[in-house]
Amino acid sequence: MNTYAKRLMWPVIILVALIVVNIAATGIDFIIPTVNDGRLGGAFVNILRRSAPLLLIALGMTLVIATKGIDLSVGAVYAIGAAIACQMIIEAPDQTALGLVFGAVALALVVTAVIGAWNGVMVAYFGVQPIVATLILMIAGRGIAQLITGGQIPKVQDASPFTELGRGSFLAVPLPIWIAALMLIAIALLTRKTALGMLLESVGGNPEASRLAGIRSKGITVLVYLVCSLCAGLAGLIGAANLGSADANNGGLWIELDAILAVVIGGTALLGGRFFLLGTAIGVMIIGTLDDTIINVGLSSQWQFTAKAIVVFVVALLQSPEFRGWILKPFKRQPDAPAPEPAPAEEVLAK
Amino acid sequence: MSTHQLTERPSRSTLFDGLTRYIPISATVALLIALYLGGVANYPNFDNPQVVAKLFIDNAPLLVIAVGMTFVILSGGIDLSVGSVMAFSTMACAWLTVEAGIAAPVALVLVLAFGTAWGLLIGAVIHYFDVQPFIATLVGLFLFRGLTLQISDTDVSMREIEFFQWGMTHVDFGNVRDGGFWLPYLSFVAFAVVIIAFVVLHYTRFGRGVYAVGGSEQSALLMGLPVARTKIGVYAVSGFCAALAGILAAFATKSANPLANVGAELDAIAAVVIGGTLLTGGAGFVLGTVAGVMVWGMLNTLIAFQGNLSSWWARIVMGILLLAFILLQRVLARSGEKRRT
Amino acid sequence: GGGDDSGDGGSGDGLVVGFAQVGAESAWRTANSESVKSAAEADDRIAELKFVDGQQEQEKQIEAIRNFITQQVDVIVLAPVVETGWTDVLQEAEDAGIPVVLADRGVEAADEDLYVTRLGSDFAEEGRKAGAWAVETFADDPDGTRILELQGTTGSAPANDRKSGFFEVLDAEGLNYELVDSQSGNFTAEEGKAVMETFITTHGLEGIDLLYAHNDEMGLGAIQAIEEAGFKPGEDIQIIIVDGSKAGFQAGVDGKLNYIVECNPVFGEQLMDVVVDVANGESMEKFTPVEEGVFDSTQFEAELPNRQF
Amino acid sequence: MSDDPIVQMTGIRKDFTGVRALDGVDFTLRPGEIHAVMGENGAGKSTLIKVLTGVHTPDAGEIRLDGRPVRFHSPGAAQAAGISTVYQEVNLTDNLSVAENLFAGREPRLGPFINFRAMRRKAKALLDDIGIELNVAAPLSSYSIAMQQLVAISRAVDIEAKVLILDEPTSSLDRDEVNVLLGVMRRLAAKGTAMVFISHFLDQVYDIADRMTVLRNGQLVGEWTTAELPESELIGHMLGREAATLEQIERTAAAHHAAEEEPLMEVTGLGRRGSIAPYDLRVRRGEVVGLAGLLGSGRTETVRLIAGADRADSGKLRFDGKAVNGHNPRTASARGIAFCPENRKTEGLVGDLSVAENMILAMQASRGWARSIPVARRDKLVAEFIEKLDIRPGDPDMPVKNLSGGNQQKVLLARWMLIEPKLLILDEPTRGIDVGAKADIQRLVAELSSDGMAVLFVSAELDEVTRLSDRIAVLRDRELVAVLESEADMTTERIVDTIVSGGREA
Ligand SMILES: Nc1ncnc2c1ncn2[C@@H]1O[C@H](COP(=O)(O)OP(=O)(O)OP(=O)(O)O)[C@@H](O)[C@H]1O
Ligand SMILES: Nc1ncnc2c1ncn2[C@@H]1O[C@H](COP(=O)(O)OP(=O)(O)OP(=O)(O)O)[C@@H](O)[C@H]1O
Ligand SMILES: [Mg+2]
Ligand SMILES: [Mg+2]
Repeated sequence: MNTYAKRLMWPVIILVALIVVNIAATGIDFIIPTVNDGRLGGAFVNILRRSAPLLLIALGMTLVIATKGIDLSVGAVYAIGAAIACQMIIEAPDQTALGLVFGAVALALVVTAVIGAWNGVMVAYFGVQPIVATLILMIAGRGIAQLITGGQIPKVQDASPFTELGRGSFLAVPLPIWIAALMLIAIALLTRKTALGMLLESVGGNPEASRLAGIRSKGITVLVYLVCSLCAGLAGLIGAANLGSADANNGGLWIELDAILAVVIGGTALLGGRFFLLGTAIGVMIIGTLDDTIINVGLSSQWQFTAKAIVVFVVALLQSPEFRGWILKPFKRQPDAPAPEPAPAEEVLAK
Repeated sequence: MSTHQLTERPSRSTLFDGLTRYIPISATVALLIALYLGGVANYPNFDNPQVVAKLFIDNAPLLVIAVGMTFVILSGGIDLSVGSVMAFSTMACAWLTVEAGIAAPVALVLVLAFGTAWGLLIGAVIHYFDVQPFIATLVGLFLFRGLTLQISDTDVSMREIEFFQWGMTHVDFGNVRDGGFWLPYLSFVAFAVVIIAFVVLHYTRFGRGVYAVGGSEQSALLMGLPVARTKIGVYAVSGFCAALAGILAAFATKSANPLANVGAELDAIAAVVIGGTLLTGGAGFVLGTVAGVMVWGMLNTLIAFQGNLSSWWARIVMGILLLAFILLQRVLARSGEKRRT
Repeated sequence: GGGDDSGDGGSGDGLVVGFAQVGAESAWRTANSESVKSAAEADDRIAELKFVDGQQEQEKQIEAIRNFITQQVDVIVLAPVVETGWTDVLQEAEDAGIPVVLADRGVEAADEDLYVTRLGSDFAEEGRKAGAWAVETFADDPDGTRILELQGTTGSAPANDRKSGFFEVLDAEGLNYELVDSQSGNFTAEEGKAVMETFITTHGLEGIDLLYAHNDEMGLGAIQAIEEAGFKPGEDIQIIIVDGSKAGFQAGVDGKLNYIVECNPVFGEQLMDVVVDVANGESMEKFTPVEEGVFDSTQFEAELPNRQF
Repeated sequence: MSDDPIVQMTGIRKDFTGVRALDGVDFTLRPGEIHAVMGENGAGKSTLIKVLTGVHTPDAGEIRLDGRPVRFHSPGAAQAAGISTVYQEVNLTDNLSVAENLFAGREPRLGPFINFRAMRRKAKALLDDIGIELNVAAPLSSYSIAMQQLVAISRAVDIEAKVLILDEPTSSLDRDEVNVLLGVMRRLAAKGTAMVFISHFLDQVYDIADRMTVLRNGQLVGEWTTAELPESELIGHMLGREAATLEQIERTAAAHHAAEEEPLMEVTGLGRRGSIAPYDLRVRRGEVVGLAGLLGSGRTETVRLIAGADRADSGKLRFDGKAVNGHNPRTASARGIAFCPENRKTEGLVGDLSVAENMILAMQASRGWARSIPVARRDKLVAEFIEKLDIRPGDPDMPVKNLSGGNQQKVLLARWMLIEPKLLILDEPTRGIDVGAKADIQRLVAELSSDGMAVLFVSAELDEVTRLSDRIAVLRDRELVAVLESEADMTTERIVDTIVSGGREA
């Protein structure tokens, strides 16, 4: 547990720092939720709500990365999920029918799960490198989404219960936050209360040893890609419901990069093995808060990328024990022997 | 007692032992030829040699960044910053020559030096601070897109700078109208990069070190190889290649666009991997990358010749072609592996 | 298809036209592609339209044009993603004897000789139209006009021009205004909504007079954000959008926005006429404007049924 | 040997998170001597070497080379200063060819370019010299660990350094190869090279070493010349207890399984093209069957087919009275076949996972992911096996990659003992294990088999095979040539004769 807390420490510090910057720029209101129409609002709650799709995707991505894989297709799957649901709803005569909405959501989830299973099969059974296997759907997936919508942006009536998925609230907390939090808990329970998490880490850490230990590594691989895709589909539904429309071309564009970024900021290594769901959640919040910070401190749009780069760089460096050792060296008492320059040897072996 | 031979390792099957590593690339080349013949059979004018030449005109910058990416991937890393560094380099060329009025050759040297220096820096961060390459270079992706936009948020023309005419100067091979083709100088720059990269990777200590580090970084270290130099070196190579690709792009269009090359890193990675290089490092060839870039370009050409695909069908067809290609490649590679044992 | 006779340059059953489109980045763009394709389909004078989607990349468009040249099409239509950098490839087309028509956006003035004509909209003009309405509406606002702006994709031509045209007029007319905040919403509803939410939490909506959104989708996203924050778009804050899709007009009819500057994507038929004229070697003006209007709240209702996208 | 020391380490201390691996260790190496570093698994031998060669930075202490204080920042620097090392885990890059591994970093060149032709020629000559014949252009991965170990040794020897360090170089070699290696070492010693030799084979150490340094729990016990330290005393120093406790394992006569009893496992014509010729083999309950043969004779391949690790392309396997088809590691373990592979690093352990997780991996896999082993039960089992196998440090939450080699091997053993298999396949289970632990493991095998478990046992040490086995299958040239059954046949000489004669009755 101790190492776990240590891993989380730096991302948490960055997150807090960002929040403090925002408070300094816009006042304490930033963090304090407001209530209107019986729904929590306010800057920070909005950030959480908007981060929900990214969190969902990043959670799935965490599992995939734990198996030494990567899923580039999540952005496209996001678009597909959104497109299926919206198109199905707008084609129906009565968009407010609850059954229709459930049907549309179910169909979208089933299709995205199938897509995920397909990715998993490519990786596990055909032996295609994950980045290539999912690149195929990254390219084709948006095409499929556009095909579904005919290149249009289907707009669901505001009266349709579908939009509740993005705009509604339960016990004053916006539904997207509920969904993402429940998914976080569900995945955490699924991986940590069963042996799935350990088996995942084992498959990611050493696939051959896992096979010889009798683990169904192929089945597990398919499962994680399926879950990841399902999460992406769900994220797409929330995004679409929030807007009441599905933009096949731009929905979830480049979200895969943000998701991977969140996972890594959260302490999970891309080399597979150990994974940290809570770390991922914090990574997502950092990314979400960052976008707002740029506006709040009054930087122009041109700064969006630069600021993100700087924050990511700082997080990455702070997480590196070697960097901390190097930067703190002048402040430490010198050891008896002349200290070496940043000794590379040990770092490499420590991996 | 020990008159018998020490070990019983059979020295048979030596032929295939050395050749197995060529299976993925052979599969790629074979499929590339099949794609080309398919195009010739189906579309008029596809047999025009310019179709092939064109792969090296429009894809020259991609080829150059893919070569740099090959170094990085072979060493077991990844470089996501190439697209942005490339766009930044083009923009920097424009700014230095048009705004700052610096002589173009000087500007080019500055840009190349900057790209290399960036590679060195990020390589050092990756090596000494043990930051994951994906993240360290993702910083580059964001940073240079941001800096590019801060230099200019509109496209900038360099047409007034005489020097930039050089890149697109044609070299004709036969008359284009009856079966000849042409290539611009910048294609030859790309070819030169490929040849140099090939020689460096296969015939120098640095190159073999890249394979060794990719195979196992820890082993390479314990074998006494200069791991730090190698790891930092590959990012420097990639940074240099990205800057050079940016310059080639400047030659190709004589303009700089702040939103150019978004996602180019993925194209480059795809080309490298299609060319048979393993993302886990240690296995692959720079010539495979050339084949990978050609496949990428060929797929786009096929779609353009088909010409009646909507935006979405074009994407779907691209995905299907890529899928078919990768599965065939796997099948060929697997049957090749089987034959060995 | 007419591929077989494509070398004959205009004789035979009709023209082979290559169309290098920007991409499919917005509903406006897909409507534009659709319009061009269906117009070509319906037109007897056109044998085949070769359509290539450039995915918002100049290199892809250049590649497409080179492919058209190899295929020896009769006319090339280019919707350039950026203004500069076309000289070489347009020169190659000219050398191959293939005329080029620009659709939608333009190229830099120095390349004027390399294309026959441009059919399209003027983004700066759209910005100016929006600016003119703002000046007119807020001319006698005593405490100065406080404006929020939702820009398009940072660095893209429509974003740059719609911004500059707008403020050009405001400055020229001496309107007393303050630009409270201006951020990119990337032309998407998703980001438009997100940015607007942050605007609201950061600046509040009281005292804000005007929202200027560079396209429909961002505007519609922002309208949702405003509604969800408990305000009335169109009343608590005046809203201008550019484009004018069906959904945009619908919002206008519902009273949620105040002014629409049209940017018309449906110029396929007009384009086909131009293409045929060009193929026949007729001389033409360098710029053929697409018919575009402006609409205020009194006109939304009447215009809605005419909307094609 | 009376010259000044070439390497002198004084007061070396090295801490890892939670472990003090070295605590004030002194070590002196003189030119031309062969110096053995002795100690149990985890005593700190490898760490001492790694501190010397710049892999680890010491937390305290001084290192002098030729009298001058030095501090290497990387193994490369140590190599450049004349210290050539073969580390414990074979450390070569197996994606490169044999020749490239031999000459990596010091390739013969023409101008700036590598001269591959010269490199291959030199590689061939070098390996010929040691007496192994490999295709030097083939990737190293196509050869077994033993062969890779020989390549690593050849590389280190060829560097012609002042100091040559060999950390358990003989762990996977058979006796002839060991003899060759010892010969090479003597030759080098005569030329004045100083050598550090680490091995758990006491006979080899007594055969070659001039002097010994003994470590225990990271501390220096003392330094002796070989002559003044008899074996029993050495063991006493290493273990810190009386050597008498290390009694030899005596097989209780194999009589307890009647001949008519149906065999637990029966293999007929099982084979795989290009890897092992079809063979027949039967194992009864409670029986230990040893597999003997030279390096590369196909022992590993033989047991991998039975374990389902590789797919057989001919033959039948009957297990526990039922015909087996659709064999893979998972179904094998469900049937009660456990397989401890020989390469623990690549095929055995998951380095990032903890000791506990590695131990319960097979058990968990057989239960499926949904039924996780309750924490209490898990902790109890893990503690029990840590105790039983004396795994040190006994922290179940430590990443297994931080354990010393011998302790890693024990973790792997524990993994399979946990599922209580009917047939336990051990491929080189005692490789790299100290005398005490080796005796423990041998005793364990004997115990398990008298409890009725069948054991298939592969070992390069013929003594060990003869001591433990009820029957011995002898392999040569990837073919099972004979099965020795009678008590009289269970001798090392008999096995060697069988290998030489290829199974034909002499
Ligand atoms: N990188 C590391 N991190 C943490 N602990 C380590 C590390 N390397 C070694 N240790 C610990 O240091 C101690 C000494 O290990 P070392 O490898 O030197 O033993 P050894 O004497 O070589 O044993 P063996 O005979 O099993 O090889 C062990 O307790 C081991 O667990
Ligand atoms: N055609 C071949 N040429 C050379 N090597 C081969 C060939 N086929 C297999 N090998 C390698 O030879 C080795 C076979 O030896 P194996 O491991 O079975 O021997 P062993 O008797 O178990 O000896 P040890 O385990 O002590 O090395 C395998 O590692 C395999 O990869
Ligand atoms: Mg050791
Ligand atoms: Mg073996």
